[in-house]
Amino acid sequence: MKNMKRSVINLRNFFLVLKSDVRLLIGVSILIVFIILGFILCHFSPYDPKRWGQVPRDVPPCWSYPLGTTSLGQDLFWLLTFALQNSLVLGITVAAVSTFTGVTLGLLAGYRGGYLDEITTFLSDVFIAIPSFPILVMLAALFLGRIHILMLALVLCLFNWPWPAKQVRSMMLSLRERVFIETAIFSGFGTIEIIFREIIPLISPWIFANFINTVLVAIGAEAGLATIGVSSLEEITLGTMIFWALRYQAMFMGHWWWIAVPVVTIIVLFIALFLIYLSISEIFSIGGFKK
Amino acid sequence: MSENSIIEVGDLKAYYKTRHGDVKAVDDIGFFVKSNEIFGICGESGCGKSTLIKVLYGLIEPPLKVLSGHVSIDINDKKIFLKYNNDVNNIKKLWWNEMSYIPQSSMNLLNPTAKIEDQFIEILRKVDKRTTRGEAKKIVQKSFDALGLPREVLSSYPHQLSGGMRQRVVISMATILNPKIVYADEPTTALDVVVQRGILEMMRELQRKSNNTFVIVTHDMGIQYQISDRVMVMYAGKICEIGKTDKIFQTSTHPYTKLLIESLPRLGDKSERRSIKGAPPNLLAPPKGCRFHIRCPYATQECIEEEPPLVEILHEHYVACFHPLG
Amino acid sequence: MFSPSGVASEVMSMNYPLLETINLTKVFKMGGIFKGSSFRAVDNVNLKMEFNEPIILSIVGESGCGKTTLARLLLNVIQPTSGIIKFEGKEITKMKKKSEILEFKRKVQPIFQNPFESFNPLNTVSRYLYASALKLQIAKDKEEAKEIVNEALISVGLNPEVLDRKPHEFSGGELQRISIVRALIPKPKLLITDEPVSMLDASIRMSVINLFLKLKKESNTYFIYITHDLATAYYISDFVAIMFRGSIVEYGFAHDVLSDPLHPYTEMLLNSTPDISKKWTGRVILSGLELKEFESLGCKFWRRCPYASDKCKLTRPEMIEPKSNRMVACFRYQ
Amino acid sequence: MGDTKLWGINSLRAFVKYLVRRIVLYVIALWAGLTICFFLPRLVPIDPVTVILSRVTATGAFIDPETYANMRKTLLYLFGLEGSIQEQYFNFLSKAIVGDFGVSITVYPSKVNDLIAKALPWTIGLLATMALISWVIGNIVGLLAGYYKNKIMAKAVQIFAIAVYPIPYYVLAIIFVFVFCYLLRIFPLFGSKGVGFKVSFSLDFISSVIFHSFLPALTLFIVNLGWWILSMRALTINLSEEDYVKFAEMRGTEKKIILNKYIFRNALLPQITQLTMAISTIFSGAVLTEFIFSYPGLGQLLWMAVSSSDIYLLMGITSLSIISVTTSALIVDLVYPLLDPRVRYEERHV
Repeated sequence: MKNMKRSVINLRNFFLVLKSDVRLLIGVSILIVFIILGFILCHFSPYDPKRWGQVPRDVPPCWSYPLGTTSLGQDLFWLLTFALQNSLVLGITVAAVSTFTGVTLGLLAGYRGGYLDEITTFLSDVFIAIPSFPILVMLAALFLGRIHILMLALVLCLFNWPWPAKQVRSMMLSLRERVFIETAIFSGFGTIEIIFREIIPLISPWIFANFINTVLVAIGAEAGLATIGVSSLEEITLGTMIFWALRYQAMFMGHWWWIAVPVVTIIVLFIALFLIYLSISEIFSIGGFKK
Repeated sequence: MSENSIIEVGDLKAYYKTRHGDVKAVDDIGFFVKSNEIFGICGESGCGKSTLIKVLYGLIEPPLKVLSGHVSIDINDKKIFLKYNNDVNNIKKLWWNEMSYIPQSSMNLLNPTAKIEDQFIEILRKVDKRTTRGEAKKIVQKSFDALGLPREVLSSYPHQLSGGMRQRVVISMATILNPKIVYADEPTTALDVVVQRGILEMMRELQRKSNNTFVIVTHDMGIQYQISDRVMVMYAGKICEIGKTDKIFQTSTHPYTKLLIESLPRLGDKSERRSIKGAPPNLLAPPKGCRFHIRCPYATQECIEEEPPLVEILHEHYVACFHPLG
Repeated sequence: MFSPSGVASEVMSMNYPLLETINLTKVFKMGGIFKGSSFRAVDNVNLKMEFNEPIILSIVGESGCGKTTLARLLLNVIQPTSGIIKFEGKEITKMKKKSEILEFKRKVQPIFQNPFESFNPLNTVSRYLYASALKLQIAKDKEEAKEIVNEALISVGLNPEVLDRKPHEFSGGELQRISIVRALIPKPKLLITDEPVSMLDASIRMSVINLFLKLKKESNTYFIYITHDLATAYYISDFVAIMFRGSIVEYGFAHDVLSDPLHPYTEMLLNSTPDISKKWTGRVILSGLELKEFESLGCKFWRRCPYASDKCKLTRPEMIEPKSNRMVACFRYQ
Repeated sequence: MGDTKLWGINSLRAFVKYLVRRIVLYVIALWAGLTICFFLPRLVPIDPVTVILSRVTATGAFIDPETYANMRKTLLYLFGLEGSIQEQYFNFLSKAIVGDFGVSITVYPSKVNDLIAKALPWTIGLLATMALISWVIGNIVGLLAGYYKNKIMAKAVQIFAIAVYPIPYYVLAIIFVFVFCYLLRIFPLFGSKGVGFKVSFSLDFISSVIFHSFLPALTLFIVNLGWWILSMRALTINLSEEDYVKFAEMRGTEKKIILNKYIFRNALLPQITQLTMAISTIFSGAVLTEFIFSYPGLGQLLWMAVSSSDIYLLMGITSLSIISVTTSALIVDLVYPLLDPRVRYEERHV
């Protein structure tokens, strides 16, 4: 009861919750900074960050190049804004598509039952049991580091829908048995109205938390692939920034800033996302979390 | 106060500190419990009865706060006098050896991953660390036999037991060390009627055998009628009436008690029963004067302005009312 | 009480009982790791409510006797494993047309045990009250709905201001009254109430019970009152059915059953009720074998029955009528 | 007690059903994984036979057409590319089950199994030890941090766990390389064995292995630790609110006993389930960590396969990963019911 009272997401409540939870406040602020960097500031880039030799090589952080430059003559600051944009777009796309698919399937399976339920449950169990990473590596490797980023997103979606499907299904099953659903039925509401107005609002905090977690997982997976050189290396992402830095031995040539920029960004971004995830889960007392 | 009292409470004030202010759950009350009796505390939800025995047992956790009060507990002719603000931790020394607590029956009071016998052994070792498994088992078996519980329960895990059996196990846990005082907070709520009767009878038998004191809190007037020797009726954080059970149910003198008992339907009697009009007050801001005056048909100006004190109107019959009913 | 559709159906269904169940059975399968085991929550239940004058039928039983499952079956929110439920002569599980389902919801309404669980905590109660007026086509437009809702609120002593509140802003008693108001808006023929007062305080319990009696008299509403409390059942009901482990073991006029029980289980229940008019005498035998009672071949009560014979262990007793208007499932009366 | 057995049989039957369902799931997941493994490379237009033959002709040696055709035939056989796609598929499956993944392209004609067999002990040694150690320590620390959640130390632990857990393995690995190998120069950067060491049971060898695998182990340990602390802490906090813990506290039970018998024991089972779910993540994390530290395990091998497009090696490693992850998850799931009294003991209801 007490928890359910609080599980209304609307703007006013959101700000109230934001004020009351320091972790959420920190997480959201960091995320907003990154979103500004990646989606607004990048449009002000004086040069195409993909092109080499636009700026002097190997300059450590200074006034004119706040984050330094690479051995290829790229400005790390502007490079980072583009990397953030691509990584966030990838993460958000994967999270949106797989959360949407998973939630829809879970709702249908939980409400309708029958064969649809059996199939969804079984498929999601199978997909959860198959380790995704080796398959991702193999697929990406076959494309010799030129896999299209959309293709990568698609495959990541394939491995990220089962979890929300499974969870939403079981939440649906227990909510369906709740007495207030019967009140709604006998007040004359139809199935669609009941799902959208009675059930989804109650599971929306979970959906949101899962969305945030999937953003984290997707960005992390791409960066992992990039680290061993099998992502789409021509695109600028946080992962490919690490790859090129490693490839050009940035660390051992003393160009520590080149590797530090993407590494620190990934850490801060992930901690921010995780803080949001954790505090939402705790505020709405959603048990258990996963990597 | 009475000569053979085992618990004497005075000036007890226990509030819940909340964002909206203090919930005055127990507000300046005093009473005594005699040794060798079943003392019932009843009242509607939110009248402070559960808070009261939590405080008596020393379970005081935020937001609950005891503002004032003292209790003296008379165990084996040793008087222990405690002031709540300072000596709460001294109460804890009495836990389970001298006084125990039976919480509201729930399917979940026993450790799911330990056998029942191990949970008993743990309690017995609390008193004497050197108790061997064999000795402990013998003691528990003896007490199970006396209570008529099957011995095979001991080698079971809680999930193998029915709800009623679990609560019986809990009660035997609370009495295995032979404490002088046993508190019970709604010990049979959520159990079936037949099981409820069995458990209540088991508690009464235990009390009669060992001559200790049971303090039983329950909202169910029927249960109080069946098993308590004396009853205390509470309303909105205050005591209305204390007296012998039969007396209270036959000729209650406080209007609240009277109206409450009159409202209860009885088997074999179809005459009209009426609820007391209105609802219990909000304990964040209880009314001045008698807390029942808003719902009381006999209220006068005096009741609105002044708080009636708890007085002994007959031998061992206490009432807090300016206009006690004959 | 003037509703054209109500009159029409009344005329049409005079030959039928209002509500009838025939061999109604519901089997639940256990989930989790114990997938595969199952138990009969409702076992071969036959009930009949005649369409003469309004009555209150109490279904009395302990927790786990299947009374809530029975209520949910009668409300058509879960499907029976086998058996038939007829409301006004129509099988409710076979209703497919939207108009039929709508008609059913207008005539049969539920009231649940815990008012705080009866409403979605995120929404104001007005959502359900207005919907009951508009979606069930009682009111033509919002204006009329508002009128109906306000009127209904006032009739149970509530201020229409409460409409904008959310469930947690009410006390239990108030919210239960809201849930009764909601059920009354379509002016139903039959109210199925599942332990409607067990969560309420003793001092206000009777106001709800008396409201039911008033509705029965003034609005010709039939009631199924499901409870574990024999005293309120005695007070309110015309007929009583005693339910034990999924089956009905005794049925008859409330006064007859509760003052002169035939079935040993009814007797035991009566003796165990903490009634304030009579002190307990003797002792009860407790078994710990409750769950196994669902699986008995013979009478489900034989393990605890003082009169049990070998026959009881092996054969399930049928409902018989040893006296007029009395039904009991026990071999002692054959 | 004639029919108490009824429940026993019922729950036993249910338990068998659970086992069957779990094993069927295992077989299907395995099959699906291997099938993906088989078909993915065939969707990409790279012909391994041509790659090898072109490598041979590139050396300038003259090969007469007949030899060339023979070589081609042999290679087709070795790579399992003979016959129709169905034949190839069944051939692949039947070989994969016994652990035969064909021949490597890069280090032709080494068998993929041999390469994997050399790398695997390193990975398993590192991964299994670290997964277990961090699980044990994380559970203990998490338990204490959860039970004494208001103490300063507990809060510090919580902040540490929150900060560490979301960091990907490879990122932490990079940081460690930077700090220990570049800044402090304490640890070597390449390989687990010093150059010239041969596998033996000498003290030198063992100390060298420990020395070289210290950083990868530390990486795995720390990231996993964060995760186990967080989930154990959350579990502990939830369990502390359980009625049976509250009831034990009301009895004046010693804290030590409450922590051990009431909370830890009951938290262990869900933590074991968590372990099943984490195996896959830990595995991929370990592979990436090995790659960063040039540790001679599967990670290194995988990188070799990736950088030289050695499809067969890649397929071998992927298949093996799928087999080992699904199998270890299966084992944990099968052991789990044996640890839970609610499953181990039949329903009795007395």
